Amino acid sequence: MVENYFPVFVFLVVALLFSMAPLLLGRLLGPSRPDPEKLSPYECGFEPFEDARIRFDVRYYLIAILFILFDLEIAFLFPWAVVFKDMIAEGAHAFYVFGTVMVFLAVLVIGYIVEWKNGALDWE
Amino acid sequence: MEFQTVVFYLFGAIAVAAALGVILVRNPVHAALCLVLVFFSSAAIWLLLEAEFLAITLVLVYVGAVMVLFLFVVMMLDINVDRLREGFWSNLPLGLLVAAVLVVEMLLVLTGDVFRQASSPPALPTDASNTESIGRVLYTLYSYPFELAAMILLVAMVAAVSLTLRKRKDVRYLDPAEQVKVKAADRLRVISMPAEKE
Amino acid sequence: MMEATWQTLATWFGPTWPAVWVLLKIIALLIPLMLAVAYLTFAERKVIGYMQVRIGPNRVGPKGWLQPIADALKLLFKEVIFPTQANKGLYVIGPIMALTPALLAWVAIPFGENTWIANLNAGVLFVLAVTSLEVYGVIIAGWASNSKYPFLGAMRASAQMVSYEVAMGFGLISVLLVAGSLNFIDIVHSQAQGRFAEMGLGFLSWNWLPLLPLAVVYFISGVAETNRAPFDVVEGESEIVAGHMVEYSGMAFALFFLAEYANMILVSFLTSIFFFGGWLSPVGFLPDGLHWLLIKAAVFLFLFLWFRATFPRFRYDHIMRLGWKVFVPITLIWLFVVTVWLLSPLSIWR
Amino acid sequence: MEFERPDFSLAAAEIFVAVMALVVMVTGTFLRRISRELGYALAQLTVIGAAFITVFSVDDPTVRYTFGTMYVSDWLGQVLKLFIYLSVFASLLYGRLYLIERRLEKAEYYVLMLLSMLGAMILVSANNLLVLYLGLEMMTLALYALVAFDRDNGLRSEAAIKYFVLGAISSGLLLYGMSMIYGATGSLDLGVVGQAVSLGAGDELVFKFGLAFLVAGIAFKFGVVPFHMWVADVYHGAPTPVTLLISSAPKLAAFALAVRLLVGGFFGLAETWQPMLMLLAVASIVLGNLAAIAQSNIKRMLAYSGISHMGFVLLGLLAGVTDGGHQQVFNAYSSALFYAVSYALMSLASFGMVLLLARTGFEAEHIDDFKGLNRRSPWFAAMMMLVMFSMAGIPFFLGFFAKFAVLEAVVSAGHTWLAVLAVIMSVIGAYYYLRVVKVMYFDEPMDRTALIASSETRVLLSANALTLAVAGLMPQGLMAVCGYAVLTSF
Repeated sequence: MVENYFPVFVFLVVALLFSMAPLLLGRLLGPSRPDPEKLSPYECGFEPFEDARIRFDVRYYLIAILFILFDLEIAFLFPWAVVFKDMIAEGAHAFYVFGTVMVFLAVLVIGYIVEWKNGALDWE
Repeated sequence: MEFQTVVFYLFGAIAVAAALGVILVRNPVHAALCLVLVFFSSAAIWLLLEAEFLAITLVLVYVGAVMVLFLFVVMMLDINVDRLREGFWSNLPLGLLVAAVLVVEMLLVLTGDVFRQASSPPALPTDASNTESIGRVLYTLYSYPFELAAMILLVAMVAAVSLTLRKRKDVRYLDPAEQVKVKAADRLRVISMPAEKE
Repeated sequence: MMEATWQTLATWFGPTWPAVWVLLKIIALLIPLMLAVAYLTFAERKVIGYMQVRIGPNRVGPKGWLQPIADALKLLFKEVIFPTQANKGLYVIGPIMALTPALLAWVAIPFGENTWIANLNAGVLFVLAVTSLEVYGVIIAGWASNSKYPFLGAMRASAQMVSYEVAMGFGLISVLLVAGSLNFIDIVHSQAQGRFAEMGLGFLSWNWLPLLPLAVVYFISGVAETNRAPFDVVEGESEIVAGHMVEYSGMAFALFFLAEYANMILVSFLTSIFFFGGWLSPVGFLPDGLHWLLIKAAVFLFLFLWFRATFPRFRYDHIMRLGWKVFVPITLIWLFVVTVWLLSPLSIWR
Repeated sequence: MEFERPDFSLAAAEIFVAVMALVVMVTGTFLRRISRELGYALAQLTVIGAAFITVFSVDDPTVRYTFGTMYVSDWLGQVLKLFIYLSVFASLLYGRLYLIERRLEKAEYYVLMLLSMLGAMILVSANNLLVLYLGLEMMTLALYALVAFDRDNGLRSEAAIKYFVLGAISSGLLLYGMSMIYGATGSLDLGVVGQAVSLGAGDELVFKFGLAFLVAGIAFKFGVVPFHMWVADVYHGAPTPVTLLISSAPKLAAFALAVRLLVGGFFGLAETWQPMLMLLAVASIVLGNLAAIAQSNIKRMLAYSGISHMGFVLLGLLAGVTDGGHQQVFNAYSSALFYAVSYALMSLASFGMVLLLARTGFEAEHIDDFKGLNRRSPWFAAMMMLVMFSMAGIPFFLGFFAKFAVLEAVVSAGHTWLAVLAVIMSVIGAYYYLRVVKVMYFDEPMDRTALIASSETRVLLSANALTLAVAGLMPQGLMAVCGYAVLTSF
C-alpha cells in the first residue's frame, strides 16, 4: 500500500522545487535597488505608527477552536462513510452502527445548537 | 539500503531536527512552525508503517486545524521571550538529569528484545484500505470510546464558549436575517393628505 | 511502437525507471496545469471584459493571446522586495507554502479510468488534508510581512478558509456515504450506476441530483475557500488593498497568484468528480473520456468568473454567517437524509 | 473479535448523567430567565438520580462486563461512585451562595460539573486502557474549565493554566506508559494485560518502562511529591467550590485509576511498583506535613495536608503484597479505599467550612479569618474542631481509624519503619490542625459579622462534620463496605 505513495513523495519534492525556482529566478533576473521608503511597510502612504503585531479579537480564537472540534468530528465520520453502505448490504449490525453514529452526531448537534443560541457563531 | 528505509531516515531526521527546533528556537512563531514540520514528518513515518488513514488524519487534524489555532494564539501575543528564559540556567541541571534518565531508559528498552525482533508491519496489498478496517470496528466494538469522544468534544465546546465568549456592548450589530425580512411597508408609509388650500 | 519505446527507456534507466516514469507523468501534468493557469487569467480578463461590454486585453500577440506570457515575463523581471521589518526566512517560505499544497493536491486527481499519477485509496482524505495546508501560506505571509494590512488580511482569510472547510467536510461525508469509498475512481464509478444510467441518461444518476444541496454548498464553499469574489474580503482593494499579499512583489507575488488559480481549477475538477460524474459521458450514446472532465471543469471555472463579474462583495460577518449558520446546517440535515435514505428500502445506491 | 450488542443497563448511571448534562445545557440556553435555578435543581436531581441507579444496581456483587469488556460493573466502582456523587452534591450545595454572590452561577457551570462527574464515573468503572484515559480526560478537561470559570480573575486563570499544563503533561506520561503496554501486549484490555504481566508474556523491561510512566501519571493525578507542584496553587487559585470538588472526587478517581492499573493490570509486577509508591508516599507524608505548617492561607494548608493524606493512601496500596504472598491484599486495599473515602469526607467538610465563612468580596481563605469563630458561631466552631481533629487523626475520629487501618496494614506487611515515620509525621502535622482550633477558640475575632448560609447548607455541613465523629465511634460499617468492595471486585 505504501508504494501508492511513491508518486506523492516524488511530487512533493517536485512541487517544492517548482515553488522555489521562480523565487530564485526572480531574485536573479530582477533588479535589486533597495530604498528605505520602498522597504517600509505599506500603509497607504502613511508612516506606520505602531507595531503590526496587535492583539486580535478573541472571536478568531473561538472560530479556530470550533473548527478543530468540527474537523475532528468529520475525521471521526470518515471511516463510517466508507463502510456504511457495505455494512447495510451485509446486514452486519447496520442499525447498531446507525444508532452509534446518530448518538455521536446528536451530541455534537446539541452542542452546535447551544453555541448558536449563545451567540458563539455571531460575528459582530 | 531500501528506498523506504531512506525515506524513513529522511523524515526521521526532519522530525528530530524540527522537534529540537521547537524547543531551541527563540521566536515562538518559528517554534510553532517547527511543530508543524514535526507533525508532518511524523505523518510520513506513520504512512511508512502502513497506517494510511491515521497518517492523513494527523495532517488533517493536527497540521490543518490544531496548529492553526496555535499560530493564531502565538502570533497575536507579544511574548517577551527573554523573560521566559529566565531561570533557564538554574533549572538546567535538573532538566538534564531527567533527560539523561529518560535517555538511558529508552536505550534500555529500545535495545531490548521486543523492539529488535519487531519488524516492519507486513505490507498491505495495493488496494487494502485501512479506513475500511477502522470503520468496521470503530462503530461496533469500539462504540463506547467513540461516544466518549463525542462527550469529550462536547466538554471542549462548552469550555471554549464559556471561557472565551463575551458579548461586546459597543458594537452595532446588524442581524442579516432581520435585514432580509424587512418589507417595504416597514420602512415607508404612504399616507394620503388632503390637498391644502390657501 | 509505444510499448517498445517504453521498454527501451526502462532498460536505459534501470532501477530508477519508476522514478523517472513518475517524473514524466508529473511533468505531463504540471505543464498543462501551468498553461491552464496562465490562460485562465487571460480568460478571466476577457470574460469579465465582455460582460462589462469591453474587449479586454487585445494588444500582445494576435487578439491578445500572448498576454499571459507577457505578464509572466514582466513579473519575472520585477524586483522582489524584502521589507525591512519583515521576517526574512518566513517571508520567503510564505509563497512557497501557498503554492506547494496547491500543486501537491493534484497528484491524487484522476483524469480517467487509467489516467492518474497516484491512485490512492484514501484519495479524498489526502486532498482534503493537503488543501487544509493551504491556510499556512496565508498565515505565514501575513505574519512575516510585519505590516498591518497583511496581518489583518491573513487573519480574515484564515478564519474564512477554516470556516468553509467545515461545510465542505460535512458535504463530502455524504458523497462518501453514497459511494462507499475514499477513492476518486470508485466515486466516479458509483455515479455510473442506477436506473437512469441504464436508460442511457447518465447525467441523471450522477450525484448532483440526489445530493443537490450539497453540490451547491460544496461549490460555493470552494469559491470561499479560494478567497474568490464575492468572498474576496481578504484582498478587498478598498479596505485592505491585497491582504496578505500587500508586501509581495515580482515572482513572490506571482506564486500566490499561481496558487490561487491552481486552486480554482482544483475546486472545479473536484466538483466535477464528486457531483458531476467526472469523465463519465452524460448520455449513453457518447463515449466517456477525459474531454468530459475538462468540459465540466471549464463550466465551473466559467462560473468562478461569472460570479466575480456579477456579485458585489460579501460583508465579512455575512460570510461567517453563511458558512456557519447556513451551510453547516444544510450539510448536517442532508447527511441525516442520506443516511436514512440509504437504510430505507428506497435506497437508490444498492 | 466478534461483536455483540452491549448491555446498556449496566451503564445506566453513566447514560443518565450524560443525558442530563445535555438537558441542563439545552434548558440553560433556551430558558435563560430561569436557567440558574433550573440548572441547580436539575444538577442536584441528576446526582441524586444517579445515586439511586447505582444503589439499586449494587445488590448483585458479581463482577459484570459490558461493551465487550471495556466497562466493568463491580462493588469497588459502585462505592467510589457513591462517594463521587456525594462530593459533587456537597460542592453544589455548599458552593451555591458563593457562586451567586460572585455572579458565577451559570448553566455552563452545572454542565461542566456534571460532565466532570461523568468522567470520574467512566474512569472508575473502566476496564480498558483507552476508556480509562478518556474518562480521565473528560473529568480533568471539565475541571480545568471550572478552575478558570471566573475568567476575569487573574489568580483563577493562573491556577487554571498551571493545572492545565501540568495535567496535560501527566496525561502525556500516562498515555506514553499505556502505549508501551499496548505495544508489549497488543491489547488495551486490562484483563489481558494483567494476564500477560503475571505470565511474563512479553518483555519485562518494556512492562517496567511503561509502568514507570503509569506510576508517574498516577502520582500527578494524586498530587503526591514530587508531582505535587500544582496542588497548592490550584487549590488556592480555584474558586472554593471547585477546590472542594478537586480535593475530593478526582482523588477518588485517582484511587480508581491506581487500583485498576496497578492492581488490575500490574499485580504481577507488584514487587516493582511497591518501591516506587513507597518513595512517593514517604516524600509526600514528610513534605506535605512540613510545608503545611508554614502556610497562613487555609486553602494552601489544606492542599499540603491533602498531599500527606494521599501519601497515606499510597501506603495502603503498597502494603498489599509481601514477599510474593497475597494474604495482605484485602486488608491493605480496603484500608486504602477506606482512607481515600474518609479523606474525601473530611475534605468536603473542611472546604465547606471555608465556604461557609466566605461572603461577597471576602474569601475567608486565611487562617486568621477563623479567629474567634467560637464567638461568632459556637456551633460551627465546634464542627470545624471536629473536622480538624479528624484530619489530625486524633482518637477516636474517622481520620484516626483511617490512619490506623493503613498503618496496621503497613506493619503487617513488615514495613515497621514506614509506620513509625508516618506516625511521627502525623504528630508533627497535628500541630497545624490544632492551630486552627486554637485561633477559633482563643483569639479575638477580626470581624463579627454573622454567618450567612442557607439552612440546607447548615444541615448538610453539620451532618458532614458529625459523621466524622460518629463514624469514628463506629467505623465498622464503612470499613465493612470497603472490605466487601475490595473482596468482591478482585
